[in-house]
Amino acid sequence: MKDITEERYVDGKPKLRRFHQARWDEPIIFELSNEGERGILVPEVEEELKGSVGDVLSRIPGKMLRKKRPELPELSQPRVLRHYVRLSQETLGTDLNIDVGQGTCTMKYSPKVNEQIARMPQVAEIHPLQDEETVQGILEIMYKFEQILKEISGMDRFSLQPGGGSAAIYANASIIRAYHESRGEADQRDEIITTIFSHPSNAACARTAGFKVITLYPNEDGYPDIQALSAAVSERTAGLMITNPEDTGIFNPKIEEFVDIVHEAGGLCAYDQANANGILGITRARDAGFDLCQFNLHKTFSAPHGCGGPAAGAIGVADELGKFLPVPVIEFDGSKYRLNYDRPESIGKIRSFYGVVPVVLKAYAWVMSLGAEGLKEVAETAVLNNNYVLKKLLEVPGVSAPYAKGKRRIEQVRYSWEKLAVDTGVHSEEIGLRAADFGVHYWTSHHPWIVPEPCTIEPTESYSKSELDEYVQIIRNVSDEAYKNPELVKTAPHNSTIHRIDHAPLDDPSQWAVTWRAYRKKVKRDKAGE
Amino acid sequence: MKDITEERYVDGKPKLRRFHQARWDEPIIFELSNEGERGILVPEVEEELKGSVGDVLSRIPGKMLRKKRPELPELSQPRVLRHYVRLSQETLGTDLNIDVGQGTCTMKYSPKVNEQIARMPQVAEIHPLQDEETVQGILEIMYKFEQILKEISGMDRFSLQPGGGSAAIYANASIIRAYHESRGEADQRDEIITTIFSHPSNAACARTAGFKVITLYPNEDGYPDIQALSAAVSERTAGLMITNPEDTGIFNPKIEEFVDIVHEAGGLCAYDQANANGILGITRARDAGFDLCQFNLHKTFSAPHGCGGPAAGAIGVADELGKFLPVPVIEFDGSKYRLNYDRPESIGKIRSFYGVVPVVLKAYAWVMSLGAEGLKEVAETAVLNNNYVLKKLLEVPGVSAPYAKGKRRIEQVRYSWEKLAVDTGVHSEEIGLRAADFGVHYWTSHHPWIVPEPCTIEPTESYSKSELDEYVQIIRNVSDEAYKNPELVKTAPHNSTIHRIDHAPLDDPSQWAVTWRAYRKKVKRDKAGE
Amino acid sequence: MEDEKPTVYPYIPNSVPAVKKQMLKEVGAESVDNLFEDIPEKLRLKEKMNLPKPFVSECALRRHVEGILSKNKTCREYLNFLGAGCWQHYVPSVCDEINQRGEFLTAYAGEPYDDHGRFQALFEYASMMGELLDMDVVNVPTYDWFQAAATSIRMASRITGRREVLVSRTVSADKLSKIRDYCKPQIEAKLIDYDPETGQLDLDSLGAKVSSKTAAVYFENPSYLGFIEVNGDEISKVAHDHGAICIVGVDPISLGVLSPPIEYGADIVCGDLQPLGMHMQFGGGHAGFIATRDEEKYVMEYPSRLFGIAPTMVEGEYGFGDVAYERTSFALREEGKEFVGTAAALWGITAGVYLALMGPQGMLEIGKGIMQRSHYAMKEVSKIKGVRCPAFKSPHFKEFVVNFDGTGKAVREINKALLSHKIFGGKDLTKEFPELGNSALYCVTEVHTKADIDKLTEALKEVVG
Amino acid sequence: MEDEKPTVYPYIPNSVPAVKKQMLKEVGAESVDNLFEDIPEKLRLKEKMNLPKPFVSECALRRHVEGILSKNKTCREYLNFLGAGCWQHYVPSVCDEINQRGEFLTAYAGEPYDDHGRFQALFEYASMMGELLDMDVVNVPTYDWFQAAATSIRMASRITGRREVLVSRTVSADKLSKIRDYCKPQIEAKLIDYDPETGQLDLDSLGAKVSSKTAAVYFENPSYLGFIEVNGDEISKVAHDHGAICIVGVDPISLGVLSPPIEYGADIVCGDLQPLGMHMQFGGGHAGFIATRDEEKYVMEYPSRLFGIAPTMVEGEYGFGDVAYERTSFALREEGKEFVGTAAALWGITAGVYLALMGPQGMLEIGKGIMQRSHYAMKEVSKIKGVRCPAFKSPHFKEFVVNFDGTGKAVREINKALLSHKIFGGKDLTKEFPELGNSALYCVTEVHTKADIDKLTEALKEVVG
Ligand SMILES: Cc1ncc(COP(=O)(O)O)c(C=O)c1O
Ligand SMILES: Cc1ncc(COP(=O)(O)O)c(C=O)c1O
Repeated sequence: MKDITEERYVDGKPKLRRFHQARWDEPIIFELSNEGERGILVPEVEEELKGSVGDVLSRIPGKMLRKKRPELPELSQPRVLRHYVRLSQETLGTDLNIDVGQGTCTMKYSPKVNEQIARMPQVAEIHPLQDEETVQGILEIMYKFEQILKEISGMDRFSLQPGGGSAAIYANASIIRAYHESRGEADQRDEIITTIFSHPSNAACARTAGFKVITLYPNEDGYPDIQALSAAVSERTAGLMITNPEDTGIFNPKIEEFVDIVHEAGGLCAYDQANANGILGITRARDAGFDLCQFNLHKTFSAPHGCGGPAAGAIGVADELGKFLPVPVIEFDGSKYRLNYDRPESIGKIRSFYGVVPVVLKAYAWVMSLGAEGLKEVAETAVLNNNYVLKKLLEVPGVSAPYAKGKRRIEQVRYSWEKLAVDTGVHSEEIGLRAADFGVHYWTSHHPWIVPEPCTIEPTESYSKSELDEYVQIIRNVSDEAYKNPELVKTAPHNSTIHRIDHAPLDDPSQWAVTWRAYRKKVKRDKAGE
Repeated sequence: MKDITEERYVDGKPKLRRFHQARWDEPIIFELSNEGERGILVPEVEEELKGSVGDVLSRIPGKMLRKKRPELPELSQPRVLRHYVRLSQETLGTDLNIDVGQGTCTMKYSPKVNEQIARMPQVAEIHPLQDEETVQGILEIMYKFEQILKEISGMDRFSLQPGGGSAAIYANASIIRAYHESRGEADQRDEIITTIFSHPSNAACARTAGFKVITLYPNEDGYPDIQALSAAVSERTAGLMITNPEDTGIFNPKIEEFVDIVHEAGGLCAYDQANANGILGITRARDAGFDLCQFNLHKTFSAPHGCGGPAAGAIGVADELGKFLPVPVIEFDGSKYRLNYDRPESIGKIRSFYGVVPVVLKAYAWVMSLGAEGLKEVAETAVLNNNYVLKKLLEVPGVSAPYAKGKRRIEQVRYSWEKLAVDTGVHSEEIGLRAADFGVHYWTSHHPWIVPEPCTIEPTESYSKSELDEYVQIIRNVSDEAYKNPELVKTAPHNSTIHRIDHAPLDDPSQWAVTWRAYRKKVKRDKAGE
Repeated sequence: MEDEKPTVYPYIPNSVPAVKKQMLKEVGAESVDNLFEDIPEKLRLKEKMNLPKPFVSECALRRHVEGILSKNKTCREYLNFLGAGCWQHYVPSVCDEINQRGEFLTAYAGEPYDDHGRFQALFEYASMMGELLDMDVVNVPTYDWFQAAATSIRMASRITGRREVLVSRTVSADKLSKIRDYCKPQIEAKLIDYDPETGQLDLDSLGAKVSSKTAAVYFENPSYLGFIEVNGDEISKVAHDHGAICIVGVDPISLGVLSPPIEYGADIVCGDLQPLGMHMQFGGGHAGFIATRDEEKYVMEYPSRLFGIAPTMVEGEYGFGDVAYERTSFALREEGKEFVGTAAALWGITAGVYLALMGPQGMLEIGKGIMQRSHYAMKEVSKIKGVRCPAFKSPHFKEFVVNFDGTGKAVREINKALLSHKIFGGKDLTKEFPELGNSALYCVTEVHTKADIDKLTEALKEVVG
Repeated sequence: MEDEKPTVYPYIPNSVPAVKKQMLKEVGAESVDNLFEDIPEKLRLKEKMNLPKPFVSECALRRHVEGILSKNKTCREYLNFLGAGCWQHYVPSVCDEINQRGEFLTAYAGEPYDDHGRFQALFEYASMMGELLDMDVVNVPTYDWFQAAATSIRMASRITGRREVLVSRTVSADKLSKIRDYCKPQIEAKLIDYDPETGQLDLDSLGAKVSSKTAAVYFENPSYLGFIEVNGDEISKVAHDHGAICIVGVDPISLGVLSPPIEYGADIVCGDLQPLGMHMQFGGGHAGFIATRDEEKYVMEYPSRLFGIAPTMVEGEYGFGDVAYERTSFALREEGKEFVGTAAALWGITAGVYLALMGPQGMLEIGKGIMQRSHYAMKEVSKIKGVRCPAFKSPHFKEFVVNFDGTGKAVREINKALLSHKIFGGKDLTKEFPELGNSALYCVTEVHTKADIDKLTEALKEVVG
C-alpha cells in the first residue's frame, strides 16, 4: 500500500491536504452507445392530429430530407446522467477549490440564492417577444441594474446587451467608430491605443472593428508609459482602450492624464473594467474622464463562470455617446418599462434580443445583497487579501513580483518564477500541474508572456485568511519540492483525473481531432488499421 | 510515478475502469471555524417593531434564557458550501455508480424530472393545515396514488402516512393488534410468525408492537417451510408478517397456502412488499389472500434514498381493516378532496400530518410515466437482469447461490463466498472493500448471517447489460485477485476516500464518540493531553 | 427513412427488444415468463393492470403533474400564520443546493469508505446538534418528532424498567395519539394538567401522578401552544426524585435564546429538525432527533443508528462507522431495540448545513428576531376588540393562542374570511382544546415583516369587526 | 448575553474586523485606505455610492427579487406561439440537472487535468454536433447565432480574401444588423431577394449579384420565416462556381428530418443551440455554433477555442487540449483571428446532454412531430376567414407566416386580444417585412398539443371574427 502519510506536510499550518481528484476513466460517450436505447421520449402526437396532416415528411423535397440518421450515441437516461455527473466530478469549479489561481478571472463566490432565483419559471420561461405588459418584472430588474451601474461607474447610459466582456469591448470599439463616423472622421481616425498589460481583447476587438492597434509598454517603474502615449497620439487616434488596474494588478496612477492626452488628440477613452472588483466604490471610470467603460457581470458581479459562459458584459457611456448604444434600450416612464428600438444612430444589434438576462439578474441580486457599503467592503477586502497573499508569497523561494516594486497591488498580482526556473529548471506551468495535486487551480494562460515564468493570483474577497494561507502553503511546498526533488514536480500531476498529456497532436493538422468522428478517421483508424 | 496502466485489466470486456474516488481530506467542520465569520444573515427586524416590543429576551425567566452560546462552527457561506460539496463528492450515490451491490435496497434510477417537480413551491411551500380548498392539487395526487396502489396490490384501502418501510410494517402490526382487540382476542393472540429471510423489520416491528415472534427457517430446498408454519400456528397466532420474494430473491411458491393456514388459525397476513420491484403487474398481494401489505416508495417506486431517507411507506389493507387505518384518510366526493379524521376505530397517528408528501409525489409521477405496461416492463426487466447476473456470477470462482438450486430468482440473489473464503482466506466484506476500488458499492449488511460470506446483488431494471457486465467483471477480477494476491484484497480499499478503519473504538463505550464534543473529551484530550 | 420503433423506456435500458432477446438466450429462457416459474399460475395476474394511461414523454408527464399541482395555493402567494408542528422558516439556498446534489440525494447504505462523505456529514450534523443541545450523543434522524418522542419514552421505560409515562396535557392531540399507539403494549401514558391561566404544567397535578411506576415525565419547550415552560427545573426534579427520567421535546430553532433542556434537568431531549432548513412540503419535511448524555445505559437503548468517529490506518485521517451496531434490529431482529429503517437522513445532513451557516450568532439573532415579531403580533392582535391574545399569561416564543370568544365569530369562519385577504389564519383549536373556547394557534417567524403582521391585524379587524 | 455585532458579510469571510486588523498588520498597512496608494486622491470617491438600500438577509433579498419577478407572465401560464429566434422547446430535466452542478456551473478556465470533465464534455458536445451536422470540426460555442453568422462570414472573407457577402433577404432584421455592425470595416453585406410567392431565395437575384468579389453566400434553413429553402444545392453551386463559400445557418432541432447542409454544399454551417436544452430566459439562453470540414484553411480561421483529443502518458487514457491555440487572440492579441472571450460554454455542455438523451431516434421523432403539429396549426388557422396561412407556398418546419390582411385587424390588435385568452400570438412582422402586409410569424413546437392548437384557432376566430 502506498504510504500517503508522507503527503501531508507538517512544516507549517495549515497542513496540506492529501488530495485526489475523482477519476472515473469514463469512455467517450460514443463508446457507451447501445443500439436502441433511449434517453428520453419526445411528446407523442395525437392520432387525430397525425391523421389530419398525413405524411408530413413527404412534403420535404427529396434532397432536403435527411437520409442517414445522425450517428448520435444511444443511451438510457440514467446512463447519460451518470456519464455527465462523473465528468462533473472531474471538473474543479469555484464551489470546490480555493480558486485564486486563475488571476484576472475574478473567481469569486457565486451565491446559490441568485442561481436559484434565476432558474425560476419567471425568468427561465419567458419569451423575449412577449407583450411588454407581461414582462414588466424582468424589464424592471434590467432597468434598475442599469441605474446601479451608472452609480458605480459614474457613466450616463448603459446597455446590458453584450454576451461577455470581449463582446462588450467590441461594442465599445464599434461605438468609437460610430462616433468618429458621425463626425466624418472615421477614415482619418483609425488607430486605437492600448497597453500591453491591458487584456488582449482590447487589442483584438479594436482590430476586429477595423482599427490599427498601438500598444504601449510599461516604463522602468512598471507603470504604463505616459511618454510613450504622448508620442503615440495624433490626428489618427480614434481612442484609448485600456484596463486598469492592469492584468498585473498595478493601478495606473496617471490614468487621468492618459485620458486627457487622448481627449486632447480628439480620441475617446474606453475603460475595460473587468478588473473592477478591487475598486468598487473606490474610484469611478467617469470621474477619471472616460467616455466608455465595460463590466463583466460574470466576474466582478458574481455570476458564475459556467465553464466559460453564459457570460454578460455591460457597457456604459457618457451622455453624448448614448445615441450610439445598441438597440433596444430600456426606458421607464414612471409607471411602465418599455423597449425602445427607435434609435437611428445606434450601432444596431450586438446579440439576439436584450442580453444574457439570467446573468444580469444574478448580478442585480448580488448588488442588492450588499449595497454601497457592501460593495466597498468587497473591494477593500479583495485588495487586502491580494496584498496579504503578495506579502506571503514573496517569502517563498524563487518567486518575485515584477514591476512597481514595493508598491501595493489592487485586484491581483502577476508574479514571476524566473529565479526558480533558473535555479531548478522547473517552469511555472509545471508548478501549476503540481499544485493541481493539492486540489487547486493555477492557470498558465498569461498572455502576453512578457513577465517570464508568469503566474497570476487573484484572491478576491471570497476566501478566508485560512484558505489563502492554505494556498500559499501549497505553493511554498511546490517550490520546496522544485528545489529538493524537481522530478516530482516535472512529472505532475500525480493525483489528478488524468496524466501528462502529449500536446503535440493538437497543433498538427494531420493529427488534431476536434470531434470523435475526426479522431476515428484520422487517429484510430490509422492506428488500429480497422 | 505510479504505473496505473496495470490497473486496467484487459482480460475480457469491458475493461475495468481505473477509478479513484474524490479524496478531499476535509477536516471536521469545527476545525474550519474562524471566529466571527457568518454563513448567512437572518432577516433584520424593523426598528419600529423592535421599539414597540422592547427587550423581549428579558421576558424569558433567568434560568430559561440561554447563557452560553452554542459552540457551533463559524464559517462564511462559500466555505460551508465548499465543505459540503466536497463531502458530497466523497459519497457514492446511484447517480454515480452501478448500484447493484446493495441488494434488497432496490437502488434504481430516480428520475430527475420528478425531483424537479417535487421541489416546486407548489409542493415545497404548502403548509399541511391550509384550508383544504387551497391544497386540492396535492390531495388529488395523494388520492390518485392510493387508487394506483390499490390496483397494483389488489388491496381495498391505502394510507400513505408511514415515514418508511419499517414504519409501515409497524403500522401493519398495530392494525393487526387493533383487529384482534376489536374482537376481544388481543391478549390471546400475541404471536406473529415470520421467516428468517423476511426483512428483520418484520420481526422487530412485531416485537415492538408487543407481539412474540416466531421465526421460520427454510426447508431443505431453500423455501420457507410450510410444515414449520403448520406447527407454529395456534390460537395464539395474531398473524403472519412476511417478505416475498424473500431477501434471498426466492419467491415462496406456497405463499397462498401460507396465507390459508394462518387464516384458518384466525390470524391476519401482512405482506412486506419492499421487494415488489420484480413482481409489479405479475402477481398481487390480495390475490394471494393477504389482508395487509406495504410498499416502500423510496425503493420500488423510484424515489431517491437520500442517504437513508426521507422515505415513505404505503400500507394497503382489505376492506374490513380499512377502519383501522391511521387518520386522516383522504376522501373524494366527486368534486373535492378532503381529509377525514372522524374514524373512531383508527389506530390514530403514525406520524405528523399525512405522510412524506414529496416522496409520494415522486412515486406518483414515476408510475404515471410508465403505466400498466411500463410497470410490468420494470418487473420483467429487473428479473431478467437478475437472472442474467446470476448466470454470469456463478461462472466466477468461489461464489455460489445457496438454496433453491437451479431455480430462477426474482428481484435479487443472495450469494455466498464460502468457497472463496475457504480457498483464499478472503471474506465477503473484503471483496466489497476491493470492489469499492473500482467505483461500485457492494454492501456487507446481510443480516441474518445465515448464508455464510453473504453478498446480495439486485440489478433492478435501471442498468444496461453493459453495466451489468462491468459489475460482474469487477467481481470476477476481485475473485481472481483473491486467488492470486489475497493481500491486495485484504488491504483494500486503495482508491477510496480513506483507508482501512479501526472499528474497535466504535464498540467501546470508553472510546466511542458520536459527536465531535464527545471525541474531543474522550479521545483527543486523552491522547494529546491537551 | 424508417418510422418510430416500438417504445423503449428511457428508465429501462434493457427494454430494447434485441438486448432482451440476447439476455434471455444467455440465461436459457424462452421468454421472460419462464423466469417467474416459482409464482404459481393461479397467482399470476392475467390482465393488464387497470391503471391510468401514462404520459410517456417527460414533457407530457410534467405538464400533467404540474397541472394538478397548480391547484395548490402556496405560502409564497398567501401570508401564512399556521404552525402547530410544521413551521414556515426561511430555507437558506445552500441547504437546498446540498440536499439536491445527486451524490447525497441518491446514496443510501454504502460503506464508510465509498460513502465517507455521507458518514462525515451525518457525524457533523450530530455534532452540531450536540452543541445546540449541549449533549454528547445525537442519533441519525428518525422519522419525526412524533417518533422521537415515542421512542424517547420507550427508551426511558427500558432504562427504568417502568411502564408509565406522564405527558403534559398541552402536547398536541396528534402527537399524543402517536405516543399512545407506539407505547401501547408496554407503557401507559397519563396526562398532567396545565394551569388554565398560564398554560404552565401543573406541578400539583404532576406531584399527584408521579410515582415509583413513572418511567418518565415528558413535556415540551416551547409548548405546543407556544408559551415557554418556565418550571423545567422543578419538573425534572420531581421526576428525578421519583427515579424517573425527564424527557423534553424542544423546537431547535428556539435554542439560540432558550436554555438547552439539559440545563434544567432533561435526560433525553427530542424534537423535529424541520425548522432547520426543511421546506414545509405539506408536512413532508420532518425528521426527528433524540439526544442524551454519553452514558452507556442511554446509548445502548437507541434504536437508531449512531455514527461515530474512528481512526484509520493513516495518521490524521478520520474514519466513521456505526457505534454499537449490535443493539439494532438490523443486527438482532426482534432482540434489537425497537426497529430501525430508512427515515430522514438527508434532512439531518440539511440541518447540519443549516447550523453551519447560522453559527452561534445566527441562532441567537433568529431566536430573538422571532420573539420580537411574535410579541409584536401578540400586542397588535390583542388590540382588536373581542380578541384575547395571548390566551395564556406566560412568556412565548413563536406561537401563541388567540381567543375569539368575544367576537362572536367561529375560528372556522374567521379563517375562511382571511382567505379572501390571502392569509392563512392560525390553526383552529376548538376540537383539540375545547376548554380554550373559540381559539386558534398562530405562528410568527423570521419570514414575517412588520408589514405582514400589520396586514394580518388589519384583516382580522375587518373580519371580526 | 451580548447583542448583535456589527455586520460581517457571509460572502466576504475576511470582513470579520479582527481578521482584517490582523491582516493589515501582516502587510504593514495602517488602514485599508493605504492599499489604494496608487489611486490619486482626486480620483477617490469621497461619498458612499448612492445605491438602493440592500437586503442583507437572504430571506429579504429573495422576497425583494421574487416580488419584482412575479410581475412577469410565463409561457407556462400562457400558451406561447412566439419563436423568431428564441423557441419554446421542452428542456429535459437532465439538462438542468447537469448545468446546475456546481462543478460545471462554477468552473472556468482550468487546465485539462483539473478540468478534465469540462474538456471531455465540450469535446463530446462538438462531436455530437458533428454527427448532427455531418461535419468534423465544431467550435466551443460562441455567443449566439448572430455572432456565429457574423464570424462565419468573416472567416469566409479571410479564406477567400474577398470583401462582399450575399445574404438572403429573409434573414431577420436584427441578425442582419449584427452582421453589418460586425463585418462593417471589412465586408459589405448585399441582400438577395426572395420569391414573393414561395419565399425561396431568388436564384436570379443571386445570379445577378454574385461575382468574383463574393466571399460567401449566406442563407438559412429553415428560413427565419419558417419555410424550408429547397434549393440549397443550386445556391451552393452558384457560390462555388464563383469561388465563394456557402454558409448555411440552421436550426439544429430540424436536423433529425432535414438534410445536414453539407449535403447540399454548405462549407460553413452555423446556428443557435438554444433549442437543444436551453430555457428561453427572455433571450438569455443562446449559444452559437460554427462547423466546417476538417481542413486546415478552415480550422485556422476560427476565432473560438477548439478542443481536441490527445493521448496521455497512460495507454488508453484520453486527454484534451486546445487545437491550434496560436490562432486565437489570447495568444496573438490583435494578430489573432477576431477575438475570443467568455461566451456560452455551459450551454454547449447542455446541448451535448440534450443530444445524448435524444439520440438519433429522438431527433427524428421530434423533427417529425414538430412538423406534424405546425402543419396541423397551419391547416386549422388557414380555415379562419380573412386569414392567409401559410403566407408562403413552400414546405415549412416549425414556423410560418400568418397574414391577417383579410381580417381588417392589425397584428398588434390581434395579439392584444389574444392576451386575454392567455395566448401569446406570433411575432408582428409589419415593421420588419412591410411587404408581407399585416402578418405575424407563428411558431409551433413539440410542447404544443392538439388542444393547444385548437385553443389558438378558437381564440383567433373569436378575435378576428
Ligand atoms: C424487504 C424489506 N422490508 C422492509 C424494509 C425496510 O424498509 P425501510 O428501510 O424503508 O424501513 C426493507 C429495506 O430494505 C426491505 O428490503
Ligand atoms: C481585464 C479583462 N478584460 C476583458 C476580459 C474578457 O472578458 P470575457 O472573458 O468575458 O470576454 C477579461 C477576462 O478575463 C479581463 O480580465
